[in-house]
Amino acid sequence: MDKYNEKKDKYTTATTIPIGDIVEAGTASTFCTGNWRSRKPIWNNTKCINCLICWIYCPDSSIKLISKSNKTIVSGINYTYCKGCGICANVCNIKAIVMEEENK
Amino acid sequence: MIRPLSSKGKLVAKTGNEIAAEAMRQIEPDVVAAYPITPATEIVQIFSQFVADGIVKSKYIAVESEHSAMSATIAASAAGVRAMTGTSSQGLCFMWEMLYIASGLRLPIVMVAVNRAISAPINIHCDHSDTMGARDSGWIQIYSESVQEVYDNIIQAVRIAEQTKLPVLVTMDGFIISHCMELVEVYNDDAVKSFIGEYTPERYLLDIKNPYTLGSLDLQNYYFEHKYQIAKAMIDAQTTIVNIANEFTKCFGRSYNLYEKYMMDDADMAIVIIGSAAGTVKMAINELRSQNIKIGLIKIRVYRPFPKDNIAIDLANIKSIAVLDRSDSCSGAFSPIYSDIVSSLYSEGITTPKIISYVYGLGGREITIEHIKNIYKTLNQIMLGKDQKDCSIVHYINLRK
Amino acid sequence: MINLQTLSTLQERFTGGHRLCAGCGAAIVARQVLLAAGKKHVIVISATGCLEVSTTIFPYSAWKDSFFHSAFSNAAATCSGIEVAYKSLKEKGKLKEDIVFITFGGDGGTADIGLQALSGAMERGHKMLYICYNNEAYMNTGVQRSGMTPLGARTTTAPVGRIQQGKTESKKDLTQIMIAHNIPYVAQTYIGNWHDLITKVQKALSIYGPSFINILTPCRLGWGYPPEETINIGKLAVETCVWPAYEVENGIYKINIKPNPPKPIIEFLKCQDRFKHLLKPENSHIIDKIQQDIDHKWCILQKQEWLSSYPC
Amino acid sequence: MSIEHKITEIRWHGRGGQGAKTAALLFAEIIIQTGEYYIQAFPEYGPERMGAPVQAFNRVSKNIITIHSNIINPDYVVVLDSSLLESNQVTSGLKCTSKIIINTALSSYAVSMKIHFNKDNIYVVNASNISIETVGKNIPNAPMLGALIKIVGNIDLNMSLNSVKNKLLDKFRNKPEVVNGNLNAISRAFQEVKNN
Repeated sequence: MDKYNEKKDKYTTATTIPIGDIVEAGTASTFCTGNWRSRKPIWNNTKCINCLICWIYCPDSSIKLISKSNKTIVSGINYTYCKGCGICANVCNIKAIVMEEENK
Repeated sequence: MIRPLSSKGKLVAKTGNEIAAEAMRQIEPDVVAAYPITPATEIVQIFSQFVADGIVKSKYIAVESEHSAMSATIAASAAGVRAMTGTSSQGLCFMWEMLYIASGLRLPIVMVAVNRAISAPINIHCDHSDTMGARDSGWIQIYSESVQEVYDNIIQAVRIAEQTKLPVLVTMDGFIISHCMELVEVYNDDAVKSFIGEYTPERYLLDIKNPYTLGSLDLQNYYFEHKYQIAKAMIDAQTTIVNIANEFTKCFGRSYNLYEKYMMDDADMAIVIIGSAAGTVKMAINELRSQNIKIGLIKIRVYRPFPKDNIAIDLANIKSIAVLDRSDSCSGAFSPIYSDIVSSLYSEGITTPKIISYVYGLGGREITIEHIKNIYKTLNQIMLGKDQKDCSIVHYINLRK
Repeated sequence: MINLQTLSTLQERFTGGHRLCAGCGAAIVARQVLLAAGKKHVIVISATGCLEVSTTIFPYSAWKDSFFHSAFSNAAATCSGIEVAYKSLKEKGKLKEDIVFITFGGDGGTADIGLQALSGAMERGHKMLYICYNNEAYMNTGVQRSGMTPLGARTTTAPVGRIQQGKTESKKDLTQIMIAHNIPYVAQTYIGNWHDLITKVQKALSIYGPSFINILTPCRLGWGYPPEETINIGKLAVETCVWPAYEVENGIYKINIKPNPPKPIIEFLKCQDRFKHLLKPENSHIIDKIQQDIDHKWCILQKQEWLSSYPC
Repeated sequence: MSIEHKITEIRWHGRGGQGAKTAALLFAEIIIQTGEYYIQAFPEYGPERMGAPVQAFNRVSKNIITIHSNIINPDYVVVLDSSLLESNQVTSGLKCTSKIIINTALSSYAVSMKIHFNKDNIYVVNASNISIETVGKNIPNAPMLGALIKIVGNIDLNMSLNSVKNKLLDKFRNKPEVVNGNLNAISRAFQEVKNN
């Protein structure tokens, strides 16, 4: 995670910072919020039925998806962004995601 | 025979408001968002008629407040088009927070402000309290003495804004200029359009292939640098403004600078002023000069950025100076232009001239040639080192104390 | 018919790495609204608020589309300016692509300080979708009461004290205010039903002219509940009829979800700290008043639905 | 022309709605057609509404006019409504050489008795009557403009009519009949204004 959250080197002085506080689109994807987490969602591959309900409700775009034979399936949790809110575990009717203490 | 200065010009009779609308017709900004307010209302009325008649391809947004007028203008400018607006007094006050946002986002907006007193008590007549209050908002401020200057300044403002990436405010005195018809040389549409050129922003929101975020939260680690960029841009703008004025002179004949010197070459005494009353001072100086009195005038055209270095040099050898402000700072100290002049001289190490402050014309209070002649008398006494009955620095003209 | 499989094939346009609270409802709104936009080109405008400050901290932005913010009270006016600039460039042939404009504002930026600009923009008929992510208080500044804060709710400026039990006034009905503007599409939806939310956003974006969606957006900080409960609390609001899911299309009302029977409001109140003081016996009259108001408004809404579809 | 190198100043008196301001603007337009003069035209503004006494002003000079203060000692005063003679504003600041032109059915002599001013410098014309006969209602600004053109002297009537016509065609583009009525009013007042 060292590559995240470091100050962008080129943005050091008034002559190098973009004027008018322009920010390039989507750059928050290089920012780590995973270290906010005190609880951690654990995804159970074998239980998951790929209903995607956890994905649609995740506030932090942290449910990883992949495409497999024309179907989207869950492939895990993106812990770079996941703040451990627990919504995914809560909306999962079959308990394919459960919350654990972060440093267990 | 009075003839146009330029082969591209013709003489017409127009009021300040009419000429502002005329300049806007020629500039043909893509978007104008404005809200009516006395005495600037005519500008948007005339311009919306141009839109209704299909004379301009501009879009006119009849917003529901000045705050929204400036918001929509800012947004249109950020979206990537030429955007203009106009207002006055309370309207400018209502725009206040947006003024700083326009400059902070470095958007080349041009706004025409018709100077009017600020409430309370409510008053619709001229003074400079409105735009003076916005003097440190990061807007370039260009003041106009006459209808001709309103026109020429608006045309130059488009270029200045787009080159400096700073918003520009062009002002005229409420009623005194906005409703005063004068002889004015207008240039043909093609010449104006070719002078201002096409607008091609580097980044703009509607460029969906290159998306970006504008208006982000700037915390302790970046805000200061962004603010310094604006301060620096404001200093650099002086050269840009002069260059554009020179180009304007080449195209249309009239010459402009950051400020105008009138009878200053051999002057012992000087008056510093801004706006339409400069013309009245010129008349008074003509009369005084006919009596061999060596008095001159500095009329500030570009008040922001303040031309501090040159002005200090030009005033260095003057013995007594009166700075006339059409606004009072209510600060317990001094009015805006006076403070700027004194700071400029002091920072250059110039302490010889005696400088006094006059506040005049609030709420449209009359200033006449006789008032100016009285100022001369005081300046002369100061120059001669004679004791004044009223030895205070701050004086009020035509006020019943 | 939308389904999650189809939605999941779309580009995610709101990235992780933003700094909204864990479990934030506004983040869910932003994600779902942009997913609903599908493959349309979007420009996002936002009022100052939680969503804006937490997603655009220089030099990081969570928005993959162009995003613009300038101030608190002017989101709708800002969108007006961009939309008109767009029309101008389109007419002049300088822009080929079709773009839709989505404006986000919290309840303060929409219904209090931003109401004038919103009303003006709606009246002028700009083509925009205005989304109010309504968390019923000024959360960005630390939970102060807004005109949208419901009766009895505790905020830092409508506190619980010796002689006052939270907010003493009822909230204003923002959705009805927008309906009164006679715009083509007004809807009320909530976090907890992605299908309802996304369907409404898609409908709004397909309409020519202004549209408005009022989304009840639970705020774990201001409402006081564990972060994982965001979805459940949203659902409870609809199940108790305190927040009916309905839409008004060209003047015709449609109630999308009709709980039968509605749950008592206590179910919604008891799981949030902002209402905790109401559970004391001496405050039962406040709960009664809240329930009466809900019953009355629910009854009126059903009549409006019937009346508006009745041939003239 | 009796306008010389110094600035000539004109003050118009009327009531809100009678068109004093418009007349001052039209006069300025006429003067610039000569190609010889700089002009100013400006109204006195206040919160006045229909019926309230209003003033408007002109300056004319062969040199560029830079002064931007009010007119205190006018060379010409034009009064659109004789009921205004009751106030002393009309004669305020008059020089002994000033000329005053009044919309009235009275004679110069009768007016001079009322306002205590030299009869020889008082000119009268029944502009209201002319206006009713030419335009169909009492809007006396156009005929008073015609009278002023005559009294100032050496301003070509046809050139003036052309100038006014162009301006009015623009303003009354939906009511062209108003234009001809006003032009007739100007011509008639030009002929009928007198000092007797």
